Amino acid sequence: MSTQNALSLSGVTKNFGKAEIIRGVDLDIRENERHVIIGPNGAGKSTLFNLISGRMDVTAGEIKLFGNSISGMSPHKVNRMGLSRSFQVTNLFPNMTTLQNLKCALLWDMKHRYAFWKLVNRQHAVTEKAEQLMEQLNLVHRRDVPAGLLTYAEQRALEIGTTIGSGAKVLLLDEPTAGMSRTEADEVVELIRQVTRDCTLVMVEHDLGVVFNLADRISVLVYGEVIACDTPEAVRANAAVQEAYLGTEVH
Amino acid sequence: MLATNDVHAYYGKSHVLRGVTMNVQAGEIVSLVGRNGVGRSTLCKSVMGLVAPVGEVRFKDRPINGKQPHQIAHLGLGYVPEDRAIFPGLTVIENLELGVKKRGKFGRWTFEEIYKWFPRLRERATFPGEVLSGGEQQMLTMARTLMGDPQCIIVDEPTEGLAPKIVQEIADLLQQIAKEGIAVLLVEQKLSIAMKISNRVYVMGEGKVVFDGTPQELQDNPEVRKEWLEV
Amino acid sequence: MSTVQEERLAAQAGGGAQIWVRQLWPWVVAAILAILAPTVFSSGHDIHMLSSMGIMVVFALSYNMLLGNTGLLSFGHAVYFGLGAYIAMHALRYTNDAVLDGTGYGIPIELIPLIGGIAGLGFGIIFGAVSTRRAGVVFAMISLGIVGLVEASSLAFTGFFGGEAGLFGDREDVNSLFGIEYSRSISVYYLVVAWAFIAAVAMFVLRKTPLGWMANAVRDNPERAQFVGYNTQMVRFLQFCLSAFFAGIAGGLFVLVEEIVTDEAVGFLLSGEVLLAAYIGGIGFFLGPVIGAILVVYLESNLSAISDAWLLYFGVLFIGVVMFAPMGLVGIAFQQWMNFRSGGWRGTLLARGYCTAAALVALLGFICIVEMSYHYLRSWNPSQPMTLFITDVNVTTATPWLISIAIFAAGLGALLFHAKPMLRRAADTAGGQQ
Amino acid sequence: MLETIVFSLLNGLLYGMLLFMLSSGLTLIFGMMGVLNFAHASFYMLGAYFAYTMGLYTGFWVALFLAPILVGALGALVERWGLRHVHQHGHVPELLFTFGLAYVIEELVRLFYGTIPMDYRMPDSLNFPLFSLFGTNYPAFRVFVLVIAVLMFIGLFILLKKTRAGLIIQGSLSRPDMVSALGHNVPQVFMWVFAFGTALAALGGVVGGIHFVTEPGMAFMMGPIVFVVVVLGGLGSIPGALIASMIIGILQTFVLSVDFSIAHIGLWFGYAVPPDHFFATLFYLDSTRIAPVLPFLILVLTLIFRPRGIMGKREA
Repeated sequence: MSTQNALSLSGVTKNFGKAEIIRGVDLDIRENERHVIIGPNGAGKSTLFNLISGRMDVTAGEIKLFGNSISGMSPHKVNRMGLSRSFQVTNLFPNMTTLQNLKCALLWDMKHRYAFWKLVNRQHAVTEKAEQLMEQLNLVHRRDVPAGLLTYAEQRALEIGTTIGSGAKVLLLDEPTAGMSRTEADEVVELIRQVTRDCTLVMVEHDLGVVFNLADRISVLVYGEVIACDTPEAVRANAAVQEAYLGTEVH
Repeated sequence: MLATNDVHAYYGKSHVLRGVTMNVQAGEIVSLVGRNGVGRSTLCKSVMGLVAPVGEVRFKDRPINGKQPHQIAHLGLGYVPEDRAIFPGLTVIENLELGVKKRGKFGRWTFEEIYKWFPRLRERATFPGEVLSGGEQQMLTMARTLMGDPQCIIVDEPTEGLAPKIVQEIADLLQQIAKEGIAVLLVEQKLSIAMKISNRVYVMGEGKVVFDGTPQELQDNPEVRKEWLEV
Repeated sequence: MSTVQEERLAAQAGGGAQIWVRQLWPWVVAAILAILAPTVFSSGHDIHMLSSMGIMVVFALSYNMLLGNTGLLSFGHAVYFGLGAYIAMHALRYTNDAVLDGTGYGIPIELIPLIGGIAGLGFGIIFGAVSTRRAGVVFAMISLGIVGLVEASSLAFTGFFGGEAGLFGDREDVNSLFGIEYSRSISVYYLVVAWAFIAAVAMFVLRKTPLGWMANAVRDNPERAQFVGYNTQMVRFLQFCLSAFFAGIAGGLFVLVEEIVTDEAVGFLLSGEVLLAAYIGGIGFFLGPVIGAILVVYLESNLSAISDAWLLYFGVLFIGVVMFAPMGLVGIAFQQWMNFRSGGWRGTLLARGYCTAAALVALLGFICIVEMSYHYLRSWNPSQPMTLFITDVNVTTATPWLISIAIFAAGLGALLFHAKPMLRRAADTAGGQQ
Repeated sequence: MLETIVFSLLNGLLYGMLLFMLSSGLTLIFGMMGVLNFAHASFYMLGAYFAYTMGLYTGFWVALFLAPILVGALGALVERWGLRHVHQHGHVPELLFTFGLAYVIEELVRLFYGTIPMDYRMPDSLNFPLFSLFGTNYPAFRVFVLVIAVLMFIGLFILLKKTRAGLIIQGSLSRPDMVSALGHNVPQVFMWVFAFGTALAALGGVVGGIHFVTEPGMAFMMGPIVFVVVVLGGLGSIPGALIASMIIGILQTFVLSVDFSIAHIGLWFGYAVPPDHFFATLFYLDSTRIAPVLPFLILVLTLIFRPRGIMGKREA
C-alpha cells in the first residue's frame, strides 16, 4: 500500500452563521486505503463530505486531492479531478432507467462530454461498461426499470454504481447502509469491498459492525472535531473515543 | 393519547413507512430509536399531517389522518422538528408569540412560565432567532411548541449536534415536561439518553417497529440491539 | 419519460432492421401528410396556413428543447426567432438589390433560413451567456427582461428594425439553387416542409446525443449531474444556443413566407404563443409541440374567422391544460393509449364515454354563453338575431340564455358529480377483478 | 432647467408611488408563495375598470373602497379554486397558470368594455390646482395619489410589523410548514395574502386608471415594469419595493423629460460625433427612445449581478 496522501485536509472550518459545524479538521487519507468516519449524529460528517466534494465552500482551511488544492472548486471540477461521492438520501435521475443512469455516469469519463454530434446508443463501449457495472451491482434484471421505481436497497446499490461509474480514484460514500437491515447492509458492504479494490474509499457510517469489518483506519468526528484517527483496534481501545462516542452506547 | 395503527408513508415513489403501530400515553416519554433512515422522522411528519400517511392515526381517540397540520395542532399535538425551524428574522418573543394558537389565549404556558423554564430565552428575548446558538435555538423551538399548550409533543432529535452539557439540560427538561402530564414522543439517536429518560422504547427498522418494550427489556435483549442498533 | 418509453420499445423490438422500421414510420407518415396536405387544403389562405404551421412546428420544437428537455422556462424565445428573421430579411433585401441591380448573385433563397439560424445562434450565444447561469424562476425572469429589452430596442433602432412599419423584401428577385420559382406560395410551402423536416430530424436526434441526455439529467437532478462531472451551466448554455439556432431557422422561414417582418416577431406576444403551443401539445413528448403548433396555427387562422372570442377560448384551453392535464394533449392521448393497451379500459368503456359526452355538453353550453355574450356586448344591434350552431337566437330575450346556462350546468354537474365518480367506481371494480 | 428637474422629480415620485401600489402586493405574494403572478397587473386593470363602472352609479369615493374589495374577493377565488390546485404541480405550472389568467382577463375586459379607452376621470372634488410652481399649476389629484400611496405604505408596515397576522405572514415567508404545525391555517393565510395583494393592485388601478388611460392594454403596459420593481427591490421586501419604485419612477420620468443622447457627452468635450460614424445611430439615440428599454435593462442586470435585489434576504 502506497503512503501517498490521496486526500488531505488541513484546518478545515465551516460556519453556518454563528454556528461552527466543523472546527478545524486535519485529516490525511492515504492512497488506496479504506477510511471510515464515525461519530454521533450532528457531529458534522455530512457537512465534511459536502465540503470535500465542493457542494459547500469552506470557511477556512484547505483541502487537497493528490496534492492539488480543491477548496472552493465547483462540484463538477472536483469530480473531474477524480473524486466522486454518493448521497445519504438517494440522489439519482429518477426518470431514467438503471442502464441510463449508469450510462450518464460514464459519459464524461469516457470522453463524450458535451457532444451533440453522436448518438449515445451507438457508443457501444459505454453500453458495455454500463452492462458490466450493472452485473457487478447485481441489477441486470432491473435494466430497463426507471430508477424511481427501484426498491430502496436497489437504489442504494445504483447510487454506489453511479458513484464509481465516473471513474473516480477517490470515493466518498455517505452512509451507504442507512435504513437497511443487517442482512441487506452486509450485502452492500460486500459490494463496496469489491468495487473499491483499487481506489481510495472515504465513508461515513453509523453501523459500527460494518466499520470495524471494512476499515483500514477510522476517524472519530465529534462535535466538529476529529478526536481520534487510527486503526480499528486502536480506536476501539482509545479511552477518549470510548468516552465521547462508544461510551454513549449501551454496554 | 396518541396511537398509530399500521401506518404507511411514501416519499415520492419510495415506500418509507411500512406499517408502523405504536402508542404514547399521557405523562410518559416514549422513544423511537433505530438506525438512520428507518423512517423515524417520517413517522413524526405523518402523525403531524406534514406527510400524507396511509393507515390509522388516532389522537385522544379521534382519527386524525387526513387532517391538515394546523387542525392537528389545534387538537393539542405539538411538533418540535429536527431542523428546529425557528423563524430567523423574527425575535425570540415573536417566535414564541407564533406558538400561541389564538391571540392572547394562553394555557398552561404563559410568557412568564416559559421564561421560568428557559431563563436563557428571557435574556435573548429581543434577539432575532438567527443569532441564537444551536442549544438556544433548540430551547426556543421547544418553548415555542409549549406555548401552544399541547397535551402531547413530538420531539425529533433534540440533541443533534449539541454539546454534552446542553444535551443533559434538554434531557432534564423533557423529563420535567412529562411530569406536567404531557405525553412525549421522542426520536433520539443517542441511545444512552433514550434509555435513561424513557418509559418505553420502540426500535424501528425497515420502516416498521421491530421491538417494543421498556428500556430494561431492550437492555436485556442483545439480539435486537445487534440486528437493529449499532455495536 | 418519453425517452424511457422509446428505449423500451426499441428494446422490445429486438432486431436492428425492426428498430429502424419502428423509428422511421412516424417520419414517413408525417412526410406523406405534409406533401399531400395542399391537395386537400388548396386555397391560398390554406396554403399560407400550412406554411405557418411548418414554421410554428420548428419554432415550438426549438422551444421545447428548452422547456421540455432542459427544464428552462423561457418567456422570450421570440427574440431568437425575430432576430433571426430580421437578419434573414436583411439577407433577402441584399439579394433583392443584388439581383435587381444585376450586380451579383446574392444568397440563394433556399439558404436564407440558414442565415436566420446562424443569426439566432449568434444572439443565443450572447444572451445565453448571461441568462443560463441560472435556472428556474430567475432564468424565466431574465428571459422576460431580454425580450422586453429587444422589443423596446426594436422601436428605438429604426435603421436595423425598420421602425413600426417593419422591413419588406420579396422572393421574386432572388436566385434559387435549383432554379425554382418561389413567387407561388405552394413552392414556398414545400421549401418550408423541407426545412421543417431537416430541423425536426436534427432536433429529434439531438435528444439522443450525450448533450441531449445530460440536458434531461440537468433538468431532473442538477446536483447529481454535477457529481458525474458535468457543468450544469454549460449544458444549459449549449442547449440554449442550439435551441436559438433552430428558432432562427424558423424566423428565416417566416421571412420567406411573409416577405415582411415587424417588431412583433421579437416580442412578448409571439414568445407567449410558442409557450402556449408547446405546453398545450405536451412538453414531455417530442410530438407534443408539433401537435400544439399545428393546433394553435389552425385555431388562429380559422377560429378567428368564425368567432371573435377565439383568444378567450385559447386562454381557457391553456388554463384547462395547466390545471387538469399538465402533460398536455399528447400526454393525455399517450396515457389513455397505454391504459388501453394494458387493459385499463376494460369494463370502463361506458363510463369513459359518459365522461366525454358530459364534458362535451358542458363545452357546448360554455361556447353558447360566450358567443351570446360577445354578440350582446360587442355588436351594434344586440337584438338582431345571431346564428348559434344551427338555430337563430335573439340574445336580448331570456330564453336562449337560460337554455345555454342549463346545458352548461347540466354537462358540468353530470361530469363532476355523476360521470367521474362512476368512472372511478368502474375502474375500481375492473381493477379488483384483475 | 430647475423647473424641469422639480417637475420631473414630482412626476417621477407620483409614477413611483403608483408603481409601489402595484408592486407591494406582488412582492408579498411572490415572497410568500413563490408565485411570480403574471396576472397581477391584470388585477390592477380590473381595479380601474370596476372603479369606473361603479363610479357611474356610486360616485368615485365609494368606488375607491368598493373596487379593491371586489377585486380582492376575485383574487381570493382565483387562489382558492385555481392556484391552490396548481400549486402541487410546482412553480412552473403556477407561473403558467397566472400567465393564462392574464390572457383570459384581458380578453374578458375586451369582451365587456371593448378596445377603446374608457372615459374614466378624476372626481370634480379633486379637479383643482393645489399649488403652483414656476407659474405652472400642480393638480390636487396627483397629491391625492401621493397621499394614498403613503397611507398604504404606513398601513402595510403596521400590518406586517405590529400585528399578529403580520407575524404569521412573516413566519410563512420562511417556514410555511412550521407555521402550519404550530396551528395556523397556512393555505388560508395564502389566500388572504393573495386577496390582499390583488386588492392593493386594484387600489393602484383605481387611481392609475385616471392618471393614465383605462384601456385593455393597460395591464400589459404595466406588467413587466412591476416585475422589474419587485426584482430590483428584493423578493418579499416592502421597503425594497418602495425604494425600487422610486428609482424606476424617477429615472423613467427624467429620461423622458430630458433631451439627451450620448453624443451630448462628446459635445461637452468639444467633439461632435460625425453623422456618418458607424455607431452614429447609437450616439444620436434620443433619451426618450431609450426610456422604454431602461426598466428591462435594469431587470436583466439586477438578476445577473444581484439576484437578491436591493433589500431582499434571499435569492429568487
